[in-house]
Order: sequence, then C-alpha cells, then structure tokens
Amino acid sequence: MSILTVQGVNKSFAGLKALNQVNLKVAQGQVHAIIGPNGAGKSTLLNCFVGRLEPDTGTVMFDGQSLLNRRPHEINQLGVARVFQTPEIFPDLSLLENVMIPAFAHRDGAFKMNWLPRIDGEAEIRDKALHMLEEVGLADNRSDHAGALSRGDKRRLELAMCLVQEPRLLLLDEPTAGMSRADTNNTIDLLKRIGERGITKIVIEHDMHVVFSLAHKVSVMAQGTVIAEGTPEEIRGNPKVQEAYLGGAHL
Amino acid sequence: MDAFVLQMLNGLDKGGAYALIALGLTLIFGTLGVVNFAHGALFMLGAFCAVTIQKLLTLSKKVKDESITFFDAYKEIPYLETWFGDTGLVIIDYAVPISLLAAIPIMLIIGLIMERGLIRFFYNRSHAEQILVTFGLAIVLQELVKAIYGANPIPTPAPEVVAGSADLGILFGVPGTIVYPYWRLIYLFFSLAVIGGVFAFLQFTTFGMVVRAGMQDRETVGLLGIHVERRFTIVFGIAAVVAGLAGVMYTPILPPDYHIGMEFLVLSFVVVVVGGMGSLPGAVLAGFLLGILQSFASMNEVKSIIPGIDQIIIYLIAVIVLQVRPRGLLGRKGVMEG
Amino acid sequence: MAAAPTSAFGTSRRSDLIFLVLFAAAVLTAPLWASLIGAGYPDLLQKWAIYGLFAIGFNILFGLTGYLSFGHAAFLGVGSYTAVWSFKLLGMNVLPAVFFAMITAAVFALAIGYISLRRSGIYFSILTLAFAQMSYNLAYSVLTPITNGETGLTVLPSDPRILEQLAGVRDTVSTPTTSLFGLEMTGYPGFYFCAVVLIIGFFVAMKIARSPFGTMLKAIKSNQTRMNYTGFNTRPYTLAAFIISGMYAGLAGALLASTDPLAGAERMQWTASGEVVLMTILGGAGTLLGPVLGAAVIKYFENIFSAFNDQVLMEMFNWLPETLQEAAVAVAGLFVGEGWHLTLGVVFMLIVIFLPGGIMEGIRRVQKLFRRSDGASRTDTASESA
Amino acid sequence: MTVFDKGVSRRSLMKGGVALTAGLAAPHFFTKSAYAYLNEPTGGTVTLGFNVPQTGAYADEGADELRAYQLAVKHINGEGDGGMLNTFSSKALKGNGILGKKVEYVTGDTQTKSDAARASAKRMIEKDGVVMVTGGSSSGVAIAVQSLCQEAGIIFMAGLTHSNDTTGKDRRANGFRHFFNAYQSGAALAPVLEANYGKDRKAYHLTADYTWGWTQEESIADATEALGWQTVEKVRTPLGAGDFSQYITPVLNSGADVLILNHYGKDMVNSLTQAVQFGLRDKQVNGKDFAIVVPLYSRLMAQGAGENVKGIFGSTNWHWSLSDAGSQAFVKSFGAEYGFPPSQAAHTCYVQALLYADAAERAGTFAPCELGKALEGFEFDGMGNGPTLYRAEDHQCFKKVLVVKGKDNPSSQFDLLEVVQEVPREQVTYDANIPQFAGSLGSCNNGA
Repeated sequence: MSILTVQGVNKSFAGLKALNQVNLKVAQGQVHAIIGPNGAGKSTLLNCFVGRLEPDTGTVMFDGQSLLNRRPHEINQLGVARVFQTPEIFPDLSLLENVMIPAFAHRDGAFKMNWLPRIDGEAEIRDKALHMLEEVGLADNRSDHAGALSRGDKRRLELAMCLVQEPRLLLLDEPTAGMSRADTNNTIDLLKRIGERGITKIVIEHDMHVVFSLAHKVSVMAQGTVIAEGTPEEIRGNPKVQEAYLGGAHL
Repeated sequence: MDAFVLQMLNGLDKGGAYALIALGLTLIFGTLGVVNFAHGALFMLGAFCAVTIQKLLTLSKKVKDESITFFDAYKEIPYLETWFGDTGLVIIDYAVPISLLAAIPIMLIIGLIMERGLIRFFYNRSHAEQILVTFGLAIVLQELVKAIYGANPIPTPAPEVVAGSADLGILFGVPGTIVYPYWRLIYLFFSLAVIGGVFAFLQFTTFGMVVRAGMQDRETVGLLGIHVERRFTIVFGIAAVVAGLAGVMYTPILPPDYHIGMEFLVLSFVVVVVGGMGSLPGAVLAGFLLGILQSFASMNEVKSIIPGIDQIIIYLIAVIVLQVRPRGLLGRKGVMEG
Repeated sequence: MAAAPTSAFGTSRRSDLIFLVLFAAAVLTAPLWASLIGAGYPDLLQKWAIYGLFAIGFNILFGLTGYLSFGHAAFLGVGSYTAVWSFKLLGMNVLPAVFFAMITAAVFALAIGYISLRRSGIYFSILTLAFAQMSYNLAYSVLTPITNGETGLTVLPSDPRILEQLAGVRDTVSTPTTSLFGLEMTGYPGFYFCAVVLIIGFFVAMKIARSPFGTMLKAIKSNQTRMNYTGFNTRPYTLAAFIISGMYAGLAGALLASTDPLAGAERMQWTASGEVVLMTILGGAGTLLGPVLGAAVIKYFENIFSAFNDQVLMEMFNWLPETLQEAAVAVAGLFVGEGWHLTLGVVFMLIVIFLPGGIMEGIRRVQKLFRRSDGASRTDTASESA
Repeated sequence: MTVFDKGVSRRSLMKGGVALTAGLAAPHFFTKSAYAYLNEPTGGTVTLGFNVPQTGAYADEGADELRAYQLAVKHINGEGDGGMLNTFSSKALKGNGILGKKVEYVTGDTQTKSDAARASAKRMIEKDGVVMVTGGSSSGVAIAVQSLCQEAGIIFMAGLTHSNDTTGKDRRANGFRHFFNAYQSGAALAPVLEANYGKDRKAYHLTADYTWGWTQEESIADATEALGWQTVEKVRTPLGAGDFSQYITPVLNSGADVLILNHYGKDMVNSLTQAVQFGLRDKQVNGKDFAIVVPLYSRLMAQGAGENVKGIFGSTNWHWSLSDAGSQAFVKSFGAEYGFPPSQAAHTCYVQALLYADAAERAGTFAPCELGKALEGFEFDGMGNGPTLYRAEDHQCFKKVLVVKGKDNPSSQFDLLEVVQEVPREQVTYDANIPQFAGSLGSCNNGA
C-alpha cells in the first residue's frame, strides 16, 4: 500500500529542467531515502510535496488526495510534516512553546480564535509537548529560548515539533547535515525509535551511513530523474548508481 | 494638445524630483539595508546649503534707514556689490548654481559623518529601530535649521537669465501655446543627468560593480576579501549628495523651509516601494510614473469625474501596484520583507 | 513531570494578577502622583489613558505579530467621527458612541487589513500608510459634508439626537455635553471613565498575550514560514490581530470624542500614525506596560515641555548670577517651549541607541542592578513581557 | 522636581486627592466650584493663556504673536512705554494690571492642529487656571478652541483667523474676533481691483481645498462677479501641495486674465512663486496684462515669496507703515523691544489682549458673561484701524481694512508691502445674518 504516489512530475526553471518525469511510490510505514548528487532535484521534489512549488505537469497523490494547488498549511493539516535543511523553529519562544504550537495546530486546525484560556492552562497540550521534549532529550531546557540552542539541538527540537503533530508522512531534508558523528548517531537512534510508531518517512540524505542504517527503500536521483530504486542492498550493488552518483567509488 | 504636453512636462518635472530623492533612498536600502527616515532631511540640508550660500554672498554692509526711527531698519548693500560692482551682483544672482558646486563636498561630508557616526551601528538592528533613530535624527536636524533660519520659507530665486519661460510651442508649430519655465526644464535635464550619472557610475566602474554585487549578496562579496563596508560608506555619501543636489536645485521652485524634508519623506517612500525596494531602475520608473499620473489626475477634466482624485492618486497607485506586483514594479524577491 | 512549568511561559496566573492590580492602582491614583510632576489635571490624564489604550492596541499588532502599521491613526479618526455622529444622531450617551466606534473601526480594519496583509514587511507598512493618507486627504477636503473638514465635526444643539428626542429630554438651546447616564464626561469623571476602559483594555491585551492565540501571533513574528508548514493559516491570525488593534484605536478615538466632542481630520495624518509607533517603541514594543509608558512620556512632552517659556525658565534659573541665568535660559530655551520637538528627537535617538528595548528595557536593567540573579525573583520583569 | 513651584504642587496634589475621592464616590458635584465663575482669580494675580503655534508652518507667526502678548502684558502691568494704551480711546486701564491684579501668563503650542490646540487650551484652563485664552494662526484651530472655551466657560480672544465661519456659522458667545475675514477681504479688494483692472475680466481661482479656502473663494468670487467679472474656473488644490505646476499650467491657455490665489501660508508662497515662474505676471491675455491677486496677505509670508510679490494686490488687517498715532505708538514700542516691526498677527494679538483687559476693567469682573457684555457693541479708537466697533450680534470687529500691493522698490528688508488704500469701515460692514454668516452665538457661559 503506497501512501504517496508521484507520477510524471516535471518542473522547469527558466527553461532548465529541474525535475524530469519523476515517478515515486512510498509505501505506508516505511523509511524511504532519496539520494543523489547535488543539483539532482531532491529538494525541488520535496518542495513539490509541501506546497512550496507547483510542478508544471504530473500528479502527487497523498493517501488518495492530491497535494497540488494546496497551500502549505493545508498540506500539513492533511498529515504531512517537514523538517528543513536549516532548522525552522521559533527562535524567540521557549522550547516548550515551540513544541506546544504544532500541537495546537494538530488539535485546533489551521485557525482558531482561542484567546480566552491561558496557554499555561492548556494542560493536555503542555503535557504532550513536554513528553515529546523528553523524548528528544531537551526537556531540561524547556524554558530556554530556542534561538540559543546549538544547531544539532535545534534540529532535534524541530523534529519534536513535527512529531508532536503525529503526522502520517514526515519529510526530512538532510536531518544530520553538519552534525558530529555522535550527534548523527543520536539522531539515527531517535529516528529509529520513532520509526516504531509507523510514521512514513522520506529522508533526503548525503550521509550513506544514515541512509543504510534507516532506509527500507532507496531512490536515487540524478539530473532531475529517478535512475534507480530498491532496497539499500540492491542500491549498494547497482553499478549504474555507483557510476552516476558515487563516481565509481566502492561503498 | 497643449494641455496634454504641459501636463506631461509637469509630470516629468515632478517625476524627476521624486526619482532623485527615491534613488538615494533605494540605494541606501539596497546596499546598507537601512530604512533611512533622515533622507528627507538630507534633501532639506541641501536646500539650506543654497540658503546659506545665498546669505553668505549677500552679507551686507547695513546702512540705517533714517526714515524709520522705531527699530533698526536698514538698507542692505552686499559687500560683493561694494567690492565688485555689477560683477558682484551677477555672482549673487548665481547663488543657486554656486551652491550646487558647494553642496557636493558639503553633503558628502555630512553623509559620511552620518554614516560613520550613527547609521553604521544600525546595520544589523531591526527596521523599526532604524526608522526610529533616523526619524529622531531628522527631527533634530530640522529643529536645528529652524532655530537658525526660522520657520518661514526663504526665497532663493534662480539666476535672472533663466527666470523666464521657453516657448516650446515653436517645436510643435504652435508658438505661444506651450511655454515652460527655463528653470523647470533645467531641473528636468539636471535630474536626468544625475540619474544617468549614478547609473553609469554603478555600471561602468569597478567600484560600482562591487557595490552592485554587494547589493545582490553582501556576504559573498565580503568573503572575497573586499571591504564592502568602506564602499558602502561612500555609497551613503553619494546618496546624500544626490539628495542634497536635488534640494539645491528645487529651491527656486519651492522656497525652502525647515519642514520641506518631511513633506518629501512619505512621498519618496511610496515611490521607492512602488518601484520595488532596492531597485534603482524601479525607483526612477516609479518616480516618473507617479509624477506624470499625479499631473494628469489634477486636470479639471479628470477631477470633475472623480472628485478629489488628485488628493489620493499617489496612494491609490501604490495600493494597486502592490496588489498586482507584490514587490513593486521592479522589486526582487526577499528584499526588505522581514 | 519535573518542576511547575510556569517559567517556560515567563509568567504565571498569580504574577499577572498582581501586575494587573498594581497597574489598576497606579492608573486610578494618577491624579495624586501625576500632580507631583505637574501633570495632575484632567485633560492630560485623559490623554494618557486614551493614548495608552491606543498604544496597547497597536502593540497587539506590532508587538506580537511584528507587522508595522503606519496607518493606525485612520482607525482613531474613524472612531472619533463615528462617535461624534452617534452623539449627533442618537444622543449624548457615550456607550452607544463607544460601541459604534469600535464596530466601524473593525469594519475599516477588516477592509484595509484584508488588502494590506497580503504583503509583509515594509510593503505592508506602505499599504497601511497609503490607506491612512487617503482617508486623511479625503476627510480634510471632499468628504467635508461628513467630516466637516478643517473645522472638525462637533455636536450642535440642533442635532436630532433621536434617543433623547424619544425620551423627551432633548435640549435644543445649549450645546449638549457627553455623559454616561447623566454623569458628565468632562474633567475627572471623564478621566475615570477612560481609566476604567484603559484597565479593561489592558486586561484584555494581557489575556490575549497569555492565550494560545497570542502565542500564535508571537510565533508568526518569530518565524512565519514555520507557522505555515506547521499547519497554521497565518492570514486569519494576522487579520484578527489587525482588527483587534484597529478596534482599540477606534475605541481610543471614541474616548477622545467622548471627553471632548470634536473630531478633526488631523487625527488621521501620517504623523499621528507615526506617533503611536514612536510611543510603542519608546516604551518597549512587545511588552504590556511599555506602550502605556511611551504614550505617557510623549504626551507629557507635548503638553508640559512645550509650555515652558522664557518667563518660566528665568524663574527656574534665578538662583544663578544674571549673566549665567540668561545663558542658561537661552540654552534651555532651545529644548523647551518652541524647541520641544528637538528634545523629543534627541530622546528618541538616545533611547534607540542605548536602550533598544525602550523604557521597559531600562527598567529591566535597573532591576538587574538591584537584584541578585537568583532566578526566583524574575516574576516582575517577566510578567511585563508579553 | 524643582521645575514647579512647591506651593502649586501641593495644592494640585490636594485637588487631585479631592477629585479622586470625588471621582470614585460621588462624581460631578465636587468638581463644580463654589466660585461665581470658572477660574476666578483669588490672589493678587490673574493668569492669561497665550495659545500660539510654536512648531509647524506658522511657528514664526506664532513667535511674533507671543512677542506681542508679552509686550501687552508689560503695558497692562505698567511697565515699558505703554504702547497703544496711550492712544486707546478707553482710559479704564491704569497700568496696575487688571482690576488691580498683576497679569501673569502661560504659553502653549497649538502646532496648528485642532487637537493639540485644544489640549493646550485645556491645560491652561484646568491646570494653570487661566481666565482667558487667546491666540492661534489658522481658522480651524481658532474655531476649535473657541468652541472649547464656550463649553468650558471662559473668554476666547481669537488671534489670526480669517475664515468667515469664526464669527459666522461657528460664532460663539464666549468668543471674540478682532481680525478681519474673507468676506471683508472681498468687499475691500473689489473696488481696488476694478480701479486697476477694469470691469471686464476673467478670473481663475486656485483654492486651498478646505473650509477657509472655500469661504474665501466664495467671498472673492461674489465680490468680483458683482463688478461684472467672469469666473472662468474654480480649482481646488490639496493643502500643502508643494508643487502647483499641474494646477498652474491649465491657467496659461484658459483664456483667463486674472489668477486669484486663495492660499495662505506656505501654499501661498509656493503657488505665487511658481505662478510668477510660469510667466503669469508678465503675460498678456485678451489684450490685457495678466494679473495675480492674493486676497489674504501677510508680511511674513510675503518675505517667503520674495521678489514675486511685486505689484500683486491683496488685503491685510494692518501694516506697520500706517501713520496713525496708535500704529506709530505700537510699532515704536514693539520695535524698541525686539528690533523689528510687528506683523499683522502681532498687532491683532496685542490689541485683543488690551481689549480684554480694558473690558474686564470696565465690567469690574473677569466673569465671562459680564466681561463679554462690556465688549459687545464697544466702540473704540486709537488701536491702528481707526474707529472700531465690536459688534454685539456676532462678536466681529468692524474697522478699516487695508488693501496692499507688493512694493516695486523696497527700501529695507521690512518694506515689502505698500498700503494702497485704507478701505473705510462702512464698505466692509455687512449684516450679521447674511447667508454666508448665518449662525447663533448661543448663550454665554461662566463655567460655574
């Protein structure tokens, strides 16, 4: 059962083909990695899923509904959350507030004029957020301003912000970029742990260590199109991939 | 026909004035990322350069008017006249052109002092703070001018030779119907020349190239080891000079008072936004567009259809343009949207 | 769960209550303490309350969402005009005037906000400025039949005042005065009416700032992109904030008209919009108390500093020898009386350069100096941040 | 704070305390004083409020008004040379203040905005306890402050305000105007225009688009049309337009041969400067010399327009070059004090201050209603405009109006205008209730 189906997606910028007839099927509950050299169109493809870009042609179906011509918040409300390459958090707010806000979106929808209760009186949301902070190991810092966190912690915070919404599809754009080896391993553990909840994930990643420890399935993109697809083992052994992407080097 | 040509000329003339002020403003936006509410004050200081030069040139030996005994009324005979006779009078007559030359170094120095002394500390502060501090500076500058020169407008006439009007009707074969003051024509050509000069400077010099690159991506240029900061200081100086020159040249049209800068401030912001923040061609285009539309909206024929349209045309255009083109006519994405 | 999570919100129910009570006490006792600084007379006290309210409302938009409106004076003007028309048509009771002023301001805010909020940053600012300037220019000239132009809209004995007519109490001879069920809204009663409204307005603003809705607004200011990808439609949030703050402005306009039934177009000029921006930033944008303080400082300058003339200065400096006295008067004269604008400009510059957070930041710094940073005592400072 | 007299602080502190209790417990009743009228002076002094523009476009005029008031206070208190007190036909004032009380004053900034002007006037009334407010340099402000004083219950002596409405449809029982008005400008100018430009003229009006501009346009158009002139066009210009070129060029080929600029202040300086620049002063149309008329002139504004005023007609309330004894005495006294001649704004303010003081002296009280009665129908002379009547029906002064012209060869920096004619009072007198002026004074208010 595939939860996300991409068919024949094309996207050009000023005559330059960024995406060329991309087809993709992501199975429910799986971790699907997309790899490929810089400029292969990975982030462009991701942007087509969340309403940041509209493909020129093609379809993107999420659980039976098209994701095209929808604004970002509508797509999120359908159950698609995204972790950005540079963490997008609320730097001026406390960590707890950072995680509570997505929880509100999950509970109250895209807009609610909820001005009568105090935010510290919303016990249910607060407990949920605190729990999520504990899960990513940031509970002790809950009163700090998010802007003061390290880059790795910001990314973990952003992950918590996405997970608290209990999304059905989580998009991760290079979740370990710029992280130390230890941090990377922590993140892998974290992602594995949440993998147990059955959230479908699409991961764009350069770090093959991450890809091979997490992914059930890997799609390889080059020059705007998917050139190969398979299990990590199949991809590892695929000479076409090695040539296009890995430049012939052995993994 | 003549009404149309005349309004076109009015519009171009106004547009020239708007474009000149907006040019400096958008240059500062684009390079320094600073919202400069003191830009109108620079225009005002330029105008008062002319006033000061005129006052200096007409420093006079005061001869008491004996017919008046109640207070010190005196006839003034400028020293220049006593020393040089008619030549002296001619020099006084040319006070505005002379001020133009004097204003270049004066405004440059004022601009550099402003940038080094205040503005540079606000590069990385919020726009709101930039607005407040430059607005405070504008108030301080204009109040100082008021303390020296009073609140009344001060007449600063153009030289006698260009006091009259040119008969442009001859060009169209209808003599006598299209007459336009020489000074306004001069102003129009002057503004075009200055705009052209600024563009040429940015286009054809290495300095300009770096500045343009800096406007696109400041960090990258900084990484190349080029001192963007120092060049930006000079850019601020240039913007001050352009605003100041516009001020000097405008004095024969609008006798300056201390408040003249504030009156142009809002207008020039509207021009810059309609043109697109940080876009130099946009500022020029919007300046002329708004000037021309404003002129035509003021015609009785138009006003009889839509009463009061001349009161609001500038703002109405701004609203419409921003609905159709979110970043102004020629604006780039991501500039000043934070 | 570990310790009580209140500190994650910078405030608690209890500290807010104390804060509110202290604020109310300070406002209601203003006639007492304000006279110590020469401000203890009804008109200035009314202006403090009214412009305080205006600035509180402005802060809901600017302080929370970060959208800098340069046209809020339009709502102040609309509120005033509506209130005076309510006096003229319905009767001199201030309650309907306040009610209708808020409604009209909300309608205007909805229309202007709907269009302006399609843009952000300085584009938004210029759009609001453009709407306000159009309102001002038209109100001053072609809309004179509605606004009475330069002279301003006033109440006349001959006005219909239908409610009073129905009740048979319409007096067509003397100029009517505004009232709250017979209590005249001039002088100190007028001030206490404004003060009560200010306290209510402050309470509502605090309620908003502490609520999930207010947190969403702050989140929009902090990172609008993340808000969108988090499933929020930010437009209704910003529009709601815009309308609420427009209603505050309309309410302030109605109070201006209630304490002094005259509505003039100048109230809508861009300088008036700029004034509320300055008040808010001067006091401290994003704080609850700051805008009120900023409003008070600017109105104090406008009314008290401008009134110092040479005669007053001479008396001030009469302890100096004569020559020095004259010099001192000459120098001081630059900054007061006709030079009060200069003082204002200098103060703005000094505040922004040295205290970017406005007066509230100054207060925080002083608190820091006097307090050991033991963490337990952060309630006071924190409760002021919104 | 040392700024304020300690006694005052303590007193207002107590006042505030009383008001606080009163305000909370039983409002309203306590705020009414036991006095016969509002701010009745009880000590040895009486305070007047001078409310003038200190910032904004009219700041110089405001400064001149303030100088005049300070001079008036000196003279009333018996200091200086006495100025016009020596020539004033009423001899009630003795140089010992008013009713034996020394005159003190407070000042405020109107900013030429109704709101600010009213706030400033309220401060004077509520905090400083003034018995009278005077000043102002624009009609909007004058009307706004006048109605405030009416409601509060003190006297308002208008400064420079030229709109018909001040003593027309917005007239108030507590307000008095010495300055002339737009209607009188028209009545005074028309014969002079006829004498200089003939009966067959086509006039083009440029009018500041607000109340004062409209009343002036109407008055001048009525007066000139009565002469047989034709009105080609009436064009409204936005207040503070700055550049008027788009309004001036249509005049060039409109067939009009007179341009009437219903502008004041900066608008007048700019529109006149630019009209001259467009060659209108030297133009020939219909075989006649093109003419520009500025119905309301002021010397301070003429300075701003410089050489452009040469040969241009207009009207003014008063000019320092008048040779009557009153004007001479005032100019001498003002000149000796400040070193330059007074403006018409200074003159009207000085006269208003003196008239108020005199009326109080004659009425024997500061109570607005009694004092107002002493001003109503008051005939006086020696104040620079010849025999003058403060008309009871509308509180407008009727006196000579000056028609002036920009001087071709000024002999000094102050010598910009020459008086062409002193139009006699009869010619500028109108019935109080002609349509342009119909209004009601209401009843006077003592405020207590």
